[in-house]
Amino acid sequence: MENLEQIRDRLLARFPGAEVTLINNPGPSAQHSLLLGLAQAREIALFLRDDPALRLDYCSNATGIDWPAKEFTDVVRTPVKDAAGATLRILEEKTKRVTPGFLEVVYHLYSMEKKHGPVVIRLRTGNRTDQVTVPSLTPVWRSCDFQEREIFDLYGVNFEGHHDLRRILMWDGFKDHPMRKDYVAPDDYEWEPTPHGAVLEKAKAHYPAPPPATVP
Amino acid sequence: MTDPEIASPSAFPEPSVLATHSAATVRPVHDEFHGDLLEVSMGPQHPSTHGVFRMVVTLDGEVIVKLKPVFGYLHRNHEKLGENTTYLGSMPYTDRLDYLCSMTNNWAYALAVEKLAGQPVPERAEYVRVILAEMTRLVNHMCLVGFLFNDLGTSFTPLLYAFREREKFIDLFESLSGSRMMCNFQRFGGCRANPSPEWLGAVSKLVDGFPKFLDEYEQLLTGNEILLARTQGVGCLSPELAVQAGITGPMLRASGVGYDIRKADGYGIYPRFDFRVPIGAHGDTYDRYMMRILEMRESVKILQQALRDIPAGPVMDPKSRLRNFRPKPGEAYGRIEGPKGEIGFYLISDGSPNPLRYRVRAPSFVNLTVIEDMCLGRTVADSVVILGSVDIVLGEVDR
Amino acid sequence: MLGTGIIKGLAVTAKNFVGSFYDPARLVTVEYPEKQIPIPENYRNFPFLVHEGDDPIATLRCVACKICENECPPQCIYIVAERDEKGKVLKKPKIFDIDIAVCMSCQICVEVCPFDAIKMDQHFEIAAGNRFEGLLLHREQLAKPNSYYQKIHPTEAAEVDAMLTAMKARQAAEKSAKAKPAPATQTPPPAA
Amino acid sequence: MNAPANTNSLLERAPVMIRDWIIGFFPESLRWPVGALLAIAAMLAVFGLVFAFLTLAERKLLGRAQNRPGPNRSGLPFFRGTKLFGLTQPFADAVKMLTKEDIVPRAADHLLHFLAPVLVVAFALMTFAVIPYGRQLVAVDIDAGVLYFFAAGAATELAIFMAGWASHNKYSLIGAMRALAQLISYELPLLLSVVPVVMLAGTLSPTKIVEAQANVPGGLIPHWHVFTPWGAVGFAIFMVAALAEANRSPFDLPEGESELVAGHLTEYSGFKYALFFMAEYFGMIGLTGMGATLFLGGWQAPCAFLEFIPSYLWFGVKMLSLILFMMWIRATLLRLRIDQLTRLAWKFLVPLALINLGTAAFWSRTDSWSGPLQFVRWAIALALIVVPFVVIGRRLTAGLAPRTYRYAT
Amino acid sequence: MTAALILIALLILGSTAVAMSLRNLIHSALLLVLSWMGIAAFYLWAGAEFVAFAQVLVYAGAVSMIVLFAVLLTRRSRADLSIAPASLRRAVAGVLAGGATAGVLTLAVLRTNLQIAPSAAPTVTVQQLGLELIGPQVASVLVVGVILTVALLGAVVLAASDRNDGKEDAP
Repeated sequence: MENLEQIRDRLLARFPGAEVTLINNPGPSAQHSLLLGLAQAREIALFLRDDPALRLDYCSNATGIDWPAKEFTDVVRTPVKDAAGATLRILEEKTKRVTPGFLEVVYHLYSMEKKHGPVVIRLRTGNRTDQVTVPSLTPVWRSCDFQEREIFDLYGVNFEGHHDLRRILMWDGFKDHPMRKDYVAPDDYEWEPTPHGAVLEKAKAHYPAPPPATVP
Repeated sequence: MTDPEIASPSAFPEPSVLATHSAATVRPVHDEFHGDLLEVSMGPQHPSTHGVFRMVVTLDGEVIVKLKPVFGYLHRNHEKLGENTTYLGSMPYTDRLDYLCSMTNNWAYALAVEKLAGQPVPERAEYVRVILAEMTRLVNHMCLVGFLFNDLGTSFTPLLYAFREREKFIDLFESLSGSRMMCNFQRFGGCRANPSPEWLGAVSKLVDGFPKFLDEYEQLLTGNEILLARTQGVGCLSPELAVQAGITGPMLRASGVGYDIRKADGYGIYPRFDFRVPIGAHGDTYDRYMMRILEMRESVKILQQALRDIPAGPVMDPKSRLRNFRPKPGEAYGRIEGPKGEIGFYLISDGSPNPLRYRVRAPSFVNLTVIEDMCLGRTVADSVVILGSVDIVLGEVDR
Repeated sequence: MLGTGIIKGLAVTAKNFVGSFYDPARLVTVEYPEKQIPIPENYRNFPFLVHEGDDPIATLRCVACKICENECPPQCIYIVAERDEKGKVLKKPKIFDIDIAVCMSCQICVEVCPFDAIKMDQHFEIAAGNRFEGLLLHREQLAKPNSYYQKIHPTEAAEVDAMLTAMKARQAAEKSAKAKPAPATQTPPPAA
Repeated sequence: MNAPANTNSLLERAPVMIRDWIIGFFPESLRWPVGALLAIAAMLAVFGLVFAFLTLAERKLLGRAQNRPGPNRSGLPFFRGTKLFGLTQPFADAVKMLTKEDIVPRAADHLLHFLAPVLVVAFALMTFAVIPYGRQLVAVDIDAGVLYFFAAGAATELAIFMAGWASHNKYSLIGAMRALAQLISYELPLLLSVVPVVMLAGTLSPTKIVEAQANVPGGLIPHWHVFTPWGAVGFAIFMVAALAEANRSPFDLPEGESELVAGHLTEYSGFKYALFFMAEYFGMIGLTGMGATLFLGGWQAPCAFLEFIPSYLWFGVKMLSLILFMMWIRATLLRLRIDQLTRLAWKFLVPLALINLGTAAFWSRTDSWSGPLQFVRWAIALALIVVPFVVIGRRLTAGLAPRTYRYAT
Repeated sequence: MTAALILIALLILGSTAVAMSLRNLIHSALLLVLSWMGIAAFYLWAGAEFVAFAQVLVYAGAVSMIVLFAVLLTRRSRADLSIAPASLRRAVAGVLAGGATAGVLTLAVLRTNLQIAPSAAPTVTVQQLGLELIGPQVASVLVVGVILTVALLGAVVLAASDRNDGKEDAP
């Protein structure tokens, strides 16, 4: 199979307006991935599936990832020197930089026909609050049907073009998206006086008085 | 005895234009002659759904018009747990995914972490992993075939024969790893304990006696006319739809697509063994049953070769770390050919002891996508058999 | 010809029916309370604390380092270290609770314990009357003698004892070597 | 009754002597009703016990076929430690069934819900009246006994419909409909397989049919109908149809637990459920009893010199062997789907039964052939049986055969 | 003997009367079956065993099923249950029809000379019955056979024509 750069160049040649950038994977597994712009994501996916050289006809895995907004404080130290060159004091400027958070969907594509390895494509949403729509790839690979519904259920990514987007694991009346990093678990613990700290405090807070000691 | 022209499911939906999929195959529902359709909910408390799985079935008489799978009753957010515990802490939880094949779940997770951290594995550990994986494949296929015949209406006889054999394998797992089903045996860089020669001897004796059990089992069932009638031509799945819907494992090979990750990826030391991958031609329930039987025979061959030339030596890589194991930032997707299909782990590490993202690609979850396509036009009794042949385990589907 | 498959199937059930009277392989049920299957040596159920001497609490090997409490996936171990009157931490656990309702006997605590203080038991008939206090085992119920450990896990216990005696000998040798030139310094606890 | 001489051994006449001795105490006018009551009491006692131990035999046989010992834990109430190989298991089950709460759904039709199990057991018991258990041991010797037997059998459908309808439950209605379809479609092969026997025995009375199968004094080969070509086919069809009428293994569709929970029995619990269970066993006993009478020579001994064993024991052995065969089938076979079940009846059993009429007619016409013609006669009869069996069998299982598989490259 | 006859007659008439008065269709259908059983008892009383068991087999076994299935499958929507308002014309027509049939029946009963059957009715064995049917009565048997087959074929044609509008065939 041709490596990722060649695929990216072919895609850029094929779809001039598309944004296809290569995301490097620092880990030893060296499974780099292609970030696709949302506008032509589905055409690119169809091309990847039907291209005679690639024939990526099997989407093994669709995963949702939550990248919360990160705060960086860059510290710039500028030494202030007096006339004789001795450093009087160091001036520190802390600049707070916040990278915007986003939700990401990763697809691992394989070819059953040519039996060659994973091509990883990533789709990113605008942000984590209102722009959470991503074109659904279920019309291209039907194996993403249930997995996209699970991402919608646990992450809140809205898949446009999915034929039956409902919650799949949580019950329909559930409001929140449990797999997000900023998800707060509901405080409806039964009274479980396990010795361990966290559960104990939460249970005590919930039930001030412990239940009457049960006769053993 | 089946009438080929019995209401066989209409032409397989053209996969590419999916939007019209659900409308195309459902017949006009409420026209005059049909009378009122009966909506029956099979499950989650139902004798033949394997665990808490529910199918909302709309019946016209006995024929299924619409079938919606509903699950999530066993959802305990396994992946959020994975993000809150260390890499080692998640290993015992992988036993609880597909609780019939804990060894292959452990191996898939260990493989993914080793790919993530670039951790080498000693030679003997690779052989032990292949032996345990193939033993698990035998155990799982025996369970599947037993449960399938229970759905077909035998009074537990084939199930108890299969479980009699499974017990022998489970006892070997217990004498090696300490627990029958929750083995928690693989670590990142090898196995937790070194199997003793007596243990390996017991395995080879059991494996050599296994084909005799299979022959008796096939004599009991494979030629049985009622089985042929109940399963041939029932729940057909076309190869195109199977590939399109991401079906993997024996169910895919029953439809005629010869894709086996042991051959395709060649992970571990599978390229060293010569074994064949059986393929079906019709993709119906009978083919899926025969796939499991033939795969069991192939697994016996692999086991015999692995047991013959397993080297001595350590089973744990000396540089592997149990506690505060911090792989370098990066991501990795490791997958193996589990008994039910491709089971894969997608891990993203940011250098901390807990993974940033811990994703499990469960074969039963994806294999359920086509349950409605197979059941349309069949009767209620068939839908139970088709569900049985898909071989789902709810621990893995709901995670 | 129609029916031959059914007849072959009937033959198999008949063979099993007849076989169950004379062939032990064809009658596999073990009638539990009367007859019991011998437990394999590696079998593990719930953890217990090993103590060497005769007084269980004093001679516990556990030094309350809380490594097992951190590593335990379902976090069912709860340790509070002993403090002497001045508040200095002693190397003894004042409270060592394991909630065996939560424990899934995954044996990770045994692997990560640097002092071989906690091992897996093989006693599985432990039904209790009450779901909370009944299944919360305290230090006293958990402590079992090293001889019991040698009885249930012979090979493993032998290795552990050999390793421990070797280490004690090495420590004694270092101490005696150090004792002559300079006052003995506390050798660091053996590395993990 | 052309009973040969040496049947007056004590054991043989014992039941009849006891009855006459008891009747002797009553005045003439009361003789008949007391005799009838006595017969009823005897039958209920015997078949009650046979039912109890049949349930135990079924669970033991099923267990042993599945490499497990079957029930062996129930002991006696006051002797703690005794283990009686499960012999008291049926009584333990009976007590359990009696003490279980009997739930009737509120929306159910209370009268019919109560009446259904009663009628099912009543009709099943009525069929016992005409089966000849021994030389003079038949409760009511009616001239059209066989017809009475199938009339009572056919009435059970009514009761099953009542059970399904009165439970006011979606599942039990579908289950009841399935049960009716099955019973009606299998009544025809059942009756058609009996017609040749009646035709050749020339009578509808079971006792005369058994006597038609008497063995020639000194002869070694039993003259049972099953040893004639048309008899063997008739017996096979009768047994398959009997399995379906009694809702037994390959045809236990109504209570197909893997699909519609428990069919028309869903809303029954406690003793009413036990009644349905008992009716199934009585049905099985009745059908196998009539099968033995029609085809296996009822209470006839296989050959003349074995006649010192009492006739009712022969009947018992034949009936129990057929019942054990039914249990053996239950331990092995899978369940058929509703459309395959009805197709098997209409497209396979009925045609074969009709052709069997032809063979029986041919057989009776060519009675006078002798010497080499006997072989020709047997050859033609066998051809008349095997050819349609193979042709219809092949058409029935068109396209169904074990397959061979290829391997991926 | 006459006591049994009266009892049987009461059973038959009573069950049919109650059957007509009940609102619940299923109950009345089952009571109808009871009346057929009564007729079978009458035959038994008259000594004709064969006809009695044939009656039970045919009526209680099969015809009752057809009646019950008919009751179940007819679409009993609320609309057609309301009986049209009582009008004089309908009442007169009812009385006339009732009167005519009653007249014919009483005429037939009076014209036949009823002798009380001798105590033991001649027991007709099934064999004689069979020979009678095949011998002199063979014409009537053939006619009945033809009628039955025609009815059967009609049912099949009727069922087939309903079925193939839009659906292949139900399993």
